[in-house]
Amino acid sequence: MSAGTYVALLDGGKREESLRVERIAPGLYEVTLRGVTHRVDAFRQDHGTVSLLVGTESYSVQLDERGNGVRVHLRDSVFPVEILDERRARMRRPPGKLTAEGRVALTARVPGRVVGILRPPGEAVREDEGVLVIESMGMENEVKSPKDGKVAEIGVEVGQSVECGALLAIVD
Amino acid sequence: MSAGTYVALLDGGKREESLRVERIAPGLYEVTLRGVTHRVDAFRQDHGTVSLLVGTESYSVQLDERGNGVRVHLRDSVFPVEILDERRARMRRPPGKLTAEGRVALTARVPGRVVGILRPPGEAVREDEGVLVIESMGMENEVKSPKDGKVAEIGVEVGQSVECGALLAIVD
Amino acid sequence: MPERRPIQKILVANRGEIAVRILRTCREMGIRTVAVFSDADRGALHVRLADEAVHVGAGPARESYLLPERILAAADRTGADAIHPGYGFLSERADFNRACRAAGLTYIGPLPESQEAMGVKTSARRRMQGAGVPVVPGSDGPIADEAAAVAEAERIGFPVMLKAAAGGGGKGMKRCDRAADFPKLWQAARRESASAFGDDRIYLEKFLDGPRHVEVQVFADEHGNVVHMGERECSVQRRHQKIVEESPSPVVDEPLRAAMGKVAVEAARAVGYVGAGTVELLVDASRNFFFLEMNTRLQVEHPVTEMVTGIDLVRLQIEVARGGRVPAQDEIVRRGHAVEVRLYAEDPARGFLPSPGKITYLRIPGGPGLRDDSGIYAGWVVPSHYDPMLCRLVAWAPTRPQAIDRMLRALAEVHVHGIATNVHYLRAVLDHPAFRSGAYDTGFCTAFAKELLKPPDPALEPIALIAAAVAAHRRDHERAGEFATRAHAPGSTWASAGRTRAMRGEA
Amino acid sequence: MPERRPIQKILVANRGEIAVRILRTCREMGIRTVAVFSDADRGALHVRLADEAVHVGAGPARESYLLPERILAAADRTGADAIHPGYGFLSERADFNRACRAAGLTYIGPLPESQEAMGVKTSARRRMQGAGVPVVPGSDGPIADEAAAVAEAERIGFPVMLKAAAGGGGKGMKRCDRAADFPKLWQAARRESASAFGDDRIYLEKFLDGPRHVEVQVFADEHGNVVHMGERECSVQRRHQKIVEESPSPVVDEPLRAAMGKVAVEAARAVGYVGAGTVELLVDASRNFFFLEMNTRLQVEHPVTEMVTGIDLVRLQIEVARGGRVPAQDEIVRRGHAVEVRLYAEDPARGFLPSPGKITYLRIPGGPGLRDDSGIYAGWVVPSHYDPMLCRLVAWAPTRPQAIDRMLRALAEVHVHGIATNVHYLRAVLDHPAFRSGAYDTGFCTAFAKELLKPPDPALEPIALIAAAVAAHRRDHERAGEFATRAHAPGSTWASAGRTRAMRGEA
Repeated sequence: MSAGTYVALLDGGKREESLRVERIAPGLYEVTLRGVTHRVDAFRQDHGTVSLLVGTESYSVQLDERGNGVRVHLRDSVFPVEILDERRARMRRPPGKLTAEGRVALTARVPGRVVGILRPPGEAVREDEGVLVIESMGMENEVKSPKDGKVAEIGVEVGQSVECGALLAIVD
Repeated sequence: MSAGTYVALLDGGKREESLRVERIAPGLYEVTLRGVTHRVDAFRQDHGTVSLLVGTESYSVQLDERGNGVRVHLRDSVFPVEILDERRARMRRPPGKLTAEGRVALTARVPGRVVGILRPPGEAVREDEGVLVIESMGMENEVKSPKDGKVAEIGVEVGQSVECGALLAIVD
Repeated sequence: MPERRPIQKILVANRGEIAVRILRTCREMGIRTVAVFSDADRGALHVRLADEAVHVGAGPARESYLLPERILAAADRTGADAIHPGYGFLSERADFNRACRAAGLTYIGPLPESQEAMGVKTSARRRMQGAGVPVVPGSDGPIADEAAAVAEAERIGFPVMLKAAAGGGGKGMKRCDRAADFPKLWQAARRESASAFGDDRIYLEKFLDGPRHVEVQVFADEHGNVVHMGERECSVQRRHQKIVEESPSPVVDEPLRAAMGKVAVEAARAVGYVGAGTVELLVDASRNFFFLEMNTRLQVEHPVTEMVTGIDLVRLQIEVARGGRVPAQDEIVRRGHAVEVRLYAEDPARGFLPSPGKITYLRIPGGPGLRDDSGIYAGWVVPSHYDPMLCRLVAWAPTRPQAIDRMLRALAEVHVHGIATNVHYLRAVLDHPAFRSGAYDTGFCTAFAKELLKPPDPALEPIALIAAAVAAHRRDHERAGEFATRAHAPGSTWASAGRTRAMRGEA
Repeated sequence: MPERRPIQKILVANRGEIAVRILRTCREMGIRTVAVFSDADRGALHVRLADEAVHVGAGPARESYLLPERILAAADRTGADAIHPGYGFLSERADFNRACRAAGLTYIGPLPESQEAMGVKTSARRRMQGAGVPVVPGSDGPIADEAAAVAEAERIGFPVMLKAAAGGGGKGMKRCDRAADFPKLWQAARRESASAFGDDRIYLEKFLDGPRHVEVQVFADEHGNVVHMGERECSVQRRHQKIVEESPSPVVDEPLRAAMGKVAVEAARAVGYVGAGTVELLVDASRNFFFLEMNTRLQVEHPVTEMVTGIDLVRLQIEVARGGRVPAQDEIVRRGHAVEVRLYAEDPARGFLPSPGKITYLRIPGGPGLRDDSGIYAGWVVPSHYDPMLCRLVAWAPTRPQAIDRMLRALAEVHVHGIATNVHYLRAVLDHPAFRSGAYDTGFCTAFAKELLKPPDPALEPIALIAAAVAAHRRDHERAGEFATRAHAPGSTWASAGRTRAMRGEA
């Protein structure tokens, strides 16, 4: 009834797989991956959960969409995948290597309260050393520097509440 | 911050109560009913459930909206209420008495399958006597006539599946 | 325990909560599972909890779950080596049992001969009479036609019970008070029975006024060992459908338990029984008991026994099917009291009309001593084709009053939105003085019908009005757009407006 | 049982799952309840389950739950006649206990003097030494300043444990391997302790390598009766936070249980204890045990003991507070095995970062032998201010392997969407050979850190890709509008397209 070809990016774009999806009837698909065609019966059950029957095998899959990507939860595994349609896949630039170079912003990965500043501005810091301490849910978490360098700026004070994503410090 | 006066219709419109609602702050209200003003803290928790604190008393209330009315579930009680604002309350006609007179349509109150016709067209039927039998969830339910009369028409056949609300028969 | 039949993959020939119940034990035992489903059940919980699932037909049970050939084809396709029938559907069909064995599958249940001996309820009655156990007066066998049935009813004397020869669980069961009503009830009982069991044979039994319905769990292995696990009291019934069960029964003391257990074990022995079975008894006001029937399968209310004995009956079924042994009678130790309720999709306020449809929100409570066996989830569309049971809740406590109070507490926390349930009715049953006293019989629901359908509590009316008015005001307020400019929680219409209330979903 | 203090309304001075746990038993006993809540907890489950609720301050605990005067004002306003402190927060603060009593309230717990004797962990250690019970070497008392602390650490010899004198539950607890790390850990321990208990006093203990952490539940009444209820094994800890607990302990046999029980009862007697308490012991590889501390309150993991003994510890706390008696030692009968896991809002894949936020979908499984104690619901916003525990699940079965398999089954059914949880980590712990064998100690989580954080299973990758691709295709398909014209299920974007599939929410 309809069909499409998709490229799935894995491991942050380091690997890719091609899939052809053909819709046979409502909820029924034929999906070709690595040369094998699977008969798939897909049923969306509740908030983000899909029941998949691939042949007779039953899988309960949770699809957690985040931006362009989707995190696929399946039994004890989580697969971060990005799905592109053919056109977008062709236009895609090869993925660049992500490194911690130049000025790096340290942001709060969790909402909480700043309870300590371990490296004041101007101090040298080594990769993986803590710069600040955030308390969340009664536990302290160090915010670490991703590189060797110098603390250029601290954007918060001890005692201050911070939201997730808040700028905490800059390492040069 | 804002205020309104409402009329609550109870017992299908046989009784009414007037309420004045004043919004003091987000989620905080003063509600006056029967001459008493209650301080109310209202918090919507999940699908249709509201946590109400009236003074210090805590109530978990489920509001099930149906058309103009709302069914308020509270502990072991269910209160069917219709809430009108002042203007609509003034315009409202006095409620008429509902009786089963003239031609009456019998409809399916539950989805299921017709498994028996007890009174074929033309036969006389007394109030509360069964006209058809519907099976749903493995149990049989008689569809009864709300009045003395004659079966004018049967709109379904034995074995037929019916949805909730389907016209089954007309009693004259 | 010598395992003569290795069971590695079980097909569960059932749906809903009992399928879920069985799948859970299989998973705990490391046994692979196959679910079957109809069109109406593609989204059901049992499909997602199984390792494999096979479609077996259309929504109506007679076009799917009641078709032995479809079930066997699914087993063949998936390579299952055993079948668990659950209860209802094909669970008491000796022909299905036999077909499974013929196909080389292990049938988790008794031999077909035992099922036939007990399944034809009347031959079971004759055997019991032979063993000196009193039975309720009734017809000698299923009755062929309506005319013969009326005559038999006249002989026994009205009121009589019409019962499905293949049946159980209240399906196809009707009480008839006078000859004039007989034809209509006869037809209805046959239709219900055919629909539920694929068998429309009906027999008659004298209706006893106000007896208690008490049943004994038995378990037998193929090495000749038969034990009982005490009784379950099942007298709270509406339209012959059990609603509340408990163990121990308030009327059964240790000597009576031993006497009932002895009879139940004899009944099982008399038919060469293997596996889990239940001997149903009627107990009169003088605590005399009569054999009613033996159900050759697991019962809905089996968790009551599990909570009291600590034994997983499904695990034991599988172990016995593998060739294992049942525990010795003195190893079966009872502790405390368990009460079960059946949460149905039905609306007590509308004459208990079934209430299929979509569950829009669900919260089943937990806490100490509480067990939830449900086959539902938020978002599930309860089909109109099957039994309306949504969930079985069991409360355990050291004493009966504590178990009742625990269940009342739990039911007050149940949230099912989108469809109607009997939750308030269940609370009224448990809190009724006759239930609390323990002095109730199968006439309970009829005798107290009015009291069990309580009107709304007038003391709560002001709160209900306040809730409705505040909700109306909030809606007006929202319409007025005051919130529109400062709502910052995406998707929420109950946006918050200040730092300290940032996490409030204020109304 | 003579009831000398009638308790009719209990204020629960806590939040989250423990508040819910206590409220449930109160409701079962017919006792009215008062909840307290901070700004962050207006929508919490404990507020909706209580009869009354009072706001006590801002989100941070030190501005609400840790303020005795706010709690006492709430009790006064609502006319509560008793206080249940739960655990954490004010539960081990003798000053709060004393203030409750001064206000004429029944404090459900020991006398303040017992709390002081045990709360200052070091005086408790001295008493135990006096009674001939070996204790872990450490400082004689809380240490005033950092310089003295470093000196003491050098004397004891590294590695040492820094521990909150007022503490428990891993809060304010740090392991220090060398003097250079001391200042930083000292400050961190003091801050955490101040935040968690409102008390920043720290003491030192020798760090024992690879001991087991086993604790004994004791219960005492004011008539001089003290009993124990057996042990709980709590060696699976990460960052000194217990994750998995079980009873019985795989290393405790009947003689060792009796010896530990005797010591625990003596410890309770030595401080004139009344109510529920826990004596924590360290057990070395030769099964010698050392007194560690006594917690003068309920523990998070108390349901493990409840499942095995059948006793509701909260009910017994209330009965003892009323002047009742504890059962005799020989009336406390243990049955089977219980395993508890703590489901935390944290992301193991991101270094176990806390993961507060909105729970968009929730399904906690049920079934045989499973108990769910949670303080959450679908739609709840988990605050960042408090402990990250969402839910306590306990599995009971006749044997340890069955209890483990039951919990593994249950965890596979847990659905929490919207926030990250440690559910996969918990499964990895339970399924680890070292855990299954029972031969594990407090070094377990560190020793197997890598194995417990499993990479995705490559065998499942094709399925994950198929699921993602089908979802993408469905989205494209919807965008193309093909569904728009024939969707007939309002609100559903997964509309169905034929009669037989009318109830399918097809993808």
